[in-house]
Amino acid sequence: MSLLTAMWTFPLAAAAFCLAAGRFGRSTARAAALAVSIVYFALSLWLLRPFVASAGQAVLVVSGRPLAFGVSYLLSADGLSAALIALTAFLNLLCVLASWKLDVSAGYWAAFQALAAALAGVFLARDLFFFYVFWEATLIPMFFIVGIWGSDNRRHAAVKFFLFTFAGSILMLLALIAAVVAHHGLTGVWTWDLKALLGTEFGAAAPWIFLGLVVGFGVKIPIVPLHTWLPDAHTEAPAAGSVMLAGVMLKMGLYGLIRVAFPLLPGITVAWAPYMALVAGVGTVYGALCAMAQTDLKRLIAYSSIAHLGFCLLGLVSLTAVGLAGGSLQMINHGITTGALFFLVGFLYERGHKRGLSDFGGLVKRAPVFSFFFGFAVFASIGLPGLNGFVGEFMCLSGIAISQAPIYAVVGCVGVTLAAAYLLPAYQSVFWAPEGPGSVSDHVDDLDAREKGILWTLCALMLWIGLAPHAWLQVLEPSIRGLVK
Amino acid sequence: MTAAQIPMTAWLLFIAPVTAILIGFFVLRPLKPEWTHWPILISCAIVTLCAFSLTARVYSGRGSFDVNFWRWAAAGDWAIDFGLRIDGPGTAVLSMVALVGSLIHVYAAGYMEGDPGFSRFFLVFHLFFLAMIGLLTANNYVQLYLFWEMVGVASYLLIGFWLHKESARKAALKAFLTNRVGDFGFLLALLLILVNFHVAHFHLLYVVIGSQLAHGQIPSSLPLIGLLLIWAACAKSAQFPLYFWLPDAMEGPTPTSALMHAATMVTAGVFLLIRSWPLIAAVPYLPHLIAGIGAFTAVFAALLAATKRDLKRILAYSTVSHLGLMMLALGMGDITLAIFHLIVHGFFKAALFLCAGNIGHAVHKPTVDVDEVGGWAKALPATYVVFWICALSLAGIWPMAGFYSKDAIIDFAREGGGWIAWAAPLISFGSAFYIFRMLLLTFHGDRPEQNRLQKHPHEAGPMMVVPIAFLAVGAALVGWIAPALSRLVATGWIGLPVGLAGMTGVLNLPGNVSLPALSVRDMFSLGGGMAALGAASAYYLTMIDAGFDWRWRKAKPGTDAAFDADLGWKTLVAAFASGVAAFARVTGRVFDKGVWDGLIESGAEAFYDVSDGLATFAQGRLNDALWWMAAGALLILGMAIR
Amino acid sequence: MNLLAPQAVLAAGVVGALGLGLRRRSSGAAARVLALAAPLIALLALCRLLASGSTGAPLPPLIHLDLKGLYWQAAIYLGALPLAVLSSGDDVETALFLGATLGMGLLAAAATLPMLFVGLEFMSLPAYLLVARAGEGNARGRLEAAVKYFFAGAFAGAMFLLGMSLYYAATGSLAAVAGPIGPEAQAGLALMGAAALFKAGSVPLHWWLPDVYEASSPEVAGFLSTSMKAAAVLFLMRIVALAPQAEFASALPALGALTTLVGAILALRQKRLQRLLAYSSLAHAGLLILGVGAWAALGRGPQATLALLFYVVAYAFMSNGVFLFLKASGLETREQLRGYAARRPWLAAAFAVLLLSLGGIPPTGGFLAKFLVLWQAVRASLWGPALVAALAALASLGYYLGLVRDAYFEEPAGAAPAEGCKTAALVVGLCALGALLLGAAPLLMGGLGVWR
Amino acid sequence: MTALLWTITGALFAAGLAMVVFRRQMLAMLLGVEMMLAAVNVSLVHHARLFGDPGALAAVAIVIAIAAAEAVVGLSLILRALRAGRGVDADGLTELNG
Repeated sequence: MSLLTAMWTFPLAAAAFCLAAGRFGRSTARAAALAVSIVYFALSLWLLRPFVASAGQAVLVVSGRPLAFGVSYLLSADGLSAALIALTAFLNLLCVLASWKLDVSAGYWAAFQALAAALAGVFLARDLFFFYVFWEATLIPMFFIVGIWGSDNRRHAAVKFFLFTFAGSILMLLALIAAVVAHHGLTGVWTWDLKALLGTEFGAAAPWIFLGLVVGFGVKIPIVPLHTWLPDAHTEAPAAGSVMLAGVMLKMGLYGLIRVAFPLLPGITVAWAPYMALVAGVGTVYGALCAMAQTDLKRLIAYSSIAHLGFCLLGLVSLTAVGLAGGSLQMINHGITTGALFFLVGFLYERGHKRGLSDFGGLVKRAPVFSFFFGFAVFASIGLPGLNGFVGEFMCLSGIAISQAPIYAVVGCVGVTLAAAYLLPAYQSVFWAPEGPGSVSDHVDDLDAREKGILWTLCALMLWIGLAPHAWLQVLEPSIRGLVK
Repeated sequence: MTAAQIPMTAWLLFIAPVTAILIGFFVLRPLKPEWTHWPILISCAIVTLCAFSLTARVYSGRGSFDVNFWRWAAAGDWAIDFGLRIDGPGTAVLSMVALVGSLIHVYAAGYMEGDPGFSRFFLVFHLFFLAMIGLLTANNYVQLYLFWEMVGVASYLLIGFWLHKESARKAALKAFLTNRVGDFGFLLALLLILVNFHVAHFHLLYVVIGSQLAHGQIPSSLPLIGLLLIWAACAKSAQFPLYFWLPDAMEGPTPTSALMHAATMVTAGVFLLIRSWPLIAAVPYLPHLIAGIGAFTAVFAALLAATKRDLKRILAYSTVSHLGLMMLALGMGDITLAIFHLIVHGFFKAALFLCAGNIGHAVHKPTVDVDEVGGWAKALPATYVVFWICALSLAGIWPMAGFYSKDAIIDFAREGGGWIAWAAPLISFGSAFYIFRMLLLTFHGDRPEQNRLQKHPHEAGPMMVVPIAFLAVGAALVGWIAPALSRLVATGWIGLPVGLAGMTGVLNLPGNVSLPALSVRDMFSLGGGMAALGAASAYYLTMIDAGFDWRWRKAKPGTDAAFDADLGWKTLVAAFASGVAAFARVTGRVFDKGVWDGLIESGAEAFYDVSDGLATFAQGRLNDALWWMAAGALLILGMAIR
Repeated sequence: MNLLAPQAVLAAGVVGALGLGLRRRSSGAAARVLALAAPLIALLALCRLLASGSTGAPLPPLIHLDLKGLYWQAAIYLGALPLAVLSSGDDVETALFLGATLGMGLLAAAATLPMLFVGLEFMSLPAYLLVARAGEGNARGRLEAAVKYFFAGAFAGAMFLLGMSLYYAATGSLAAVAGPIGPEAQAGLALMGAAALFKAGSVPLHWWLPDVYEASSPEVAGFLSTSMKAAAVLFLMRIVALAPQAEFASALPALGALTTLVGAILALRQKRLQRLLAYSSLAHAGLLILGVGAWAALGRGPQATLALLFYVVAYAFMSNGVFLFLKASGLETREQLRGYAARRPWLAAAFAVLLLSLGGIPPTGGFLAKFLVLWQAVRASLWGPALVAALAALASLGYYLGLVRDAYFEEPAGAAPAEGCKTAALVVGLCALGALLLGAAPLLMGGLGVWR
Repeated sequence: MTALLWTITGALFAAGLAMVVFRRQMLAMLLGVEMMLAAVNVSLVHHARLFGDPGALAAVAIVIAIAAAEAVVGLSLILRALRAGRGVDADGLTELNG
């Protein structure tokens, strides 16, 4: 079995393994989950290795067996795929560590492994049928993660999340089918192979296909106004669930744009890029404004994701090398930064069982280390130069500034300015301000060694990417080179 | 010139602080927090020595360079390299920052002793120091922006250092957000520069723009870039209309106010404009705009400083005013003069702040009102003397350093003509007035209206006296470096060895930038006269008509309130901020949650309503079912034989 | 082997079961064996036939077995197996069950209209009685359902006959014709099509369906919703295929889309599980009808046929599985389902898999089925119906996920329900496994050779 | 002739249909069903003669047989309903709805 196949079959088997281990008790399942996620992370690094070594030039392909219906089992990895899988495996490992003290059944651990499997599949599949299958399959574990292990309003949030994203992806499916049918109409060949479909002249159907794809991917990103599932799902999911959701699953939408929508319909992409830039620009400001109005810490971070993903999209739709590379890097960055923030809010919730801004206060005294890490992540999220967030945002803005629609760079800059206006007051109110009435700060102890370890790794990455992004860009940049207009 | 040829002293500027911070954070903070300052003080010493060594090399004409050594990010044909630029303006300011900064570090070790946040203070303080060094040695806009933001964060953390105080938290937020608004301009300018010129390096930009100017064209984007950079500088250097964060920033510990919000950080805006001078000078009227902003701010802030009572607040407005003077000098095209005043101001203002710190320390309060003190000359003799020297320097009285820098600006402005010529003497008069008012109210006399603190003030220990004594010496004497400074600044700009992408060799700055030599000035001038007049007025209103300050406040509460609100500007800004917040609330809660999400959720609900509606058709009656079947069959029949 | 061997086996089974009734005392074991053995042997025989690849007309002109007929029989017998396994042992019920299955087999093999009618009635008449008889409890409801079913079915039969006579009068043929046909014949086709649509459960001919599926015992409901539906779809295809251009077929996509939407929406508010599943079955019927419409529009090509075949096969697993879950768990209302996952995790997991499959979520057979049908619809440029079907799929997820949510996310409320049938639980598990494997099987099997 | 017979067929079928749809007495409804089936035979027989097609006559026979079987099944169900105390009124059977 090739490495690429192993990238998605291994975690799937790992999920079964965790379930089986669950028969010997909850802690056995937990240990099993840790073991397999470590192995998986190692595997993902092994996958990433050639891309780092050759500065992203290498492409690993499993030239697949043709199956029925024009579908073939076709996997391929380039720098972007490998990096996103590494991010998945990395956050997966941290999620297991972060959930260490939860008293949960084996299903919890299995769900995370299954999620990793589906995500890896999405990032590897080069056959649109398999792409869609993996795409949808990610919903199932996340549905259970939110619905079973989430907080009070989890049931509603889980169903809403599933239905909302399904609504988008079924349109995407119809668009994919339309593309395949159109290709068949021209060539008489049924194929779902993305590479074979590239360059097809879709004619009058092209805008519709593109619209379907953009809506499907856009719900996932999410673009404003298709975003309203996100605050609910992120808020109600357990900490680790929010991390995977924000850290990796949102990236699927952007990845889909880069991998499928843009290459498939280059003409429409160019024609529509300014409108997508408008949507992205609005998203950065709108997400920030909404975040400013929140009183729930987790919800606030959820809205901040909308704003940040707006930057990514701005970069991508600029269709410039710097914008695309920056957008790709920002995908990784957002996974790390928002991952850290969600972990921290999760730790806070674990201790105080509350998430409101006014439920805490004065934590800097009670939990200085906690406060340090939170501040670090907040500044990374704000886009402080020297940390990772700035690199991505700056490159995205540079990209859009030299694109057809430079005006949205101004909008993006407004978004950058607003970022501080929602995160810092929240940070101050939780960590600096004295405790108010009904505060649960008394229950908040400082981070223990395990939690510190999780955050040290994340913060070290933030700093690393912030100061030396070039190495990372070298891995990512060849993947997007073909999209540059 | 290549990266390998960069002298060790330049590297040490970074290595020393980074090492000190790492040791402090990872080793001392957990184990021995009260020792955190030791590695940091050592680092200060190293940095100061290196800074002076570099300055000497640049002065000698051999040491300036501009070299890239680190590819930060690149994609396609877009690339940003980081490097070091050691040149005249940079090293001139750097030496001052290093020296004044180090002295304040020493002072802080005394001032902050026993504070529970001692270790945190020093780490952030030194982080700021590092950022400032980076800012002054950056060779391109992106790098400058990086350190520019870093000083902003350090400033945020230090203004809010006493977290338990609501005013401190608010001030920190205000400072950061205001600077963020300024950074909006910086970021946009940066993007515009990259879009239009494809480089962010100062020197390459100078060359590109210079060659375009040589052909008689002004790049069309240049005015906008210049405006945005000025906007950014207005936020960082606290110029109207974005000055209002600086007085509030005095909520931080006094060493912070001295180092960051008086001597160094706030001058970053001026420094940015110095770095951008070849861009700005190329556009007609932009220098005039800068001069206008500077002159207006200087007069405006001097007026406000005269009405404030909190010691640190008076000094803060004075800082705003003096930054306005630097802008004025710059706007008139004299870079050297701007740098000269920047340096002089760094000395006397840092010393004045630390004096205010000593006064507060004497009564264990972070800030003190002029209401609460009076006649303390005897209790705090050292502070008193230092204050006198620095006050004279600030007021621009011969032979203090302030005389040379400030008077030169005033005279220069007089020569320029226009309304600025009329504003200049006012500044002189105003600054002498407020500083002597402060001096006299604090150290002299005994006024019945004063709400004197019932404590016995005492002089601080040597850690807090020696540094200010050094600073006072500087405030008195640095005026005489003027000729040397002229040469230093000019040396660094012309004949610069560069090692940049696509360009190596020795370069001269393109023309159009005048670097007039500073001359030793006469002791009698209009500025000096006005300053003497201001000091005399202050003497009259505080010593002879002793209760004046209290009387007019009581008599005209409306005017007092207007001054308190900075003549309405603060009210306007607050209204803007709350407007944005209200808009956000409407967007986030009413629209997003209520209207839009509500609409979507009710879309889902609609399915359930339709479900109920359809269910009413299914009553379970057999005849109905058969009727529907007959109708359905007919329908299908109808479709088939259209 | 004779092409009619499966039908012969079933016929023998019917006779045997009736013979068992002649005995004084019956333990039920023999009937059980018969009920299981007959469909199983029929299926095995069919497999051999399929393997040999032979087609033809063993009894011309009445009977003709093409590949479609053979494969459809496989789907039909497969759908009947769960009921065969869970047979009550009553000899009359066994005879009725085998008789209905035989009727479907005959329907699949019929080459002329009278033969089709025979098959139709042969499967329907026992089914009415089966609904009324089989199962425990709620005899009143079953009787009511049977009466409704009967009248509606008889009505449909009459429509078929009227259509047949019209068609015959216009064309002079009781079988398929090659040339173009006039409006009278089109009207006849439309009426026969209406009868088939009734069997399949198309809106607005569907009123019997929820009542019947709700009141019958779960295993019978499963049988009706799978085998009977497969037979009805084939029936509809046969009628469309009578003429080169059947006008009424152009109405099928719209009707199918409407059906799937109505079914999905009506299921949303149901509190009783079996009625909910009945409406869900309606929603799936709609997709099948849409598929037949696409099949007709695409000139009845093999790829569209494959899509429909795969759908009915996958649905045989899914629908039988969920109905039998009710038998296995003894649950009746959604209220009782709350927190069920904690009580019987494995059964609940199987149920969840089946629900996700019904909802069309990859990687399940249900997804592949919906995907193939939608694909054909898009291929036939049926964009409106395809979009409506997508909307209906979304609505239907509302209750499929709602059921998963009830079972997994809610706290158990009230006393534990009575222990259900163990055999049924096993069958549910097998169905779930089947639904899961079918997600990949057609791909791995090269599209059954039809569509590489 | 064809038109006349179609009229008879149509009238009979329509009458049966009306009985099935509008009568609530289940026996009457059953009668209606049988009438519909019988009506079709009229047309079938006529056309079988017209085309000289014995196959159609066989079909008629089949229809008659099946109509009889249907009557048996229907009657037995109605009888059961009667015996179960649910009367012969179709409107009594509305337990299943919604």
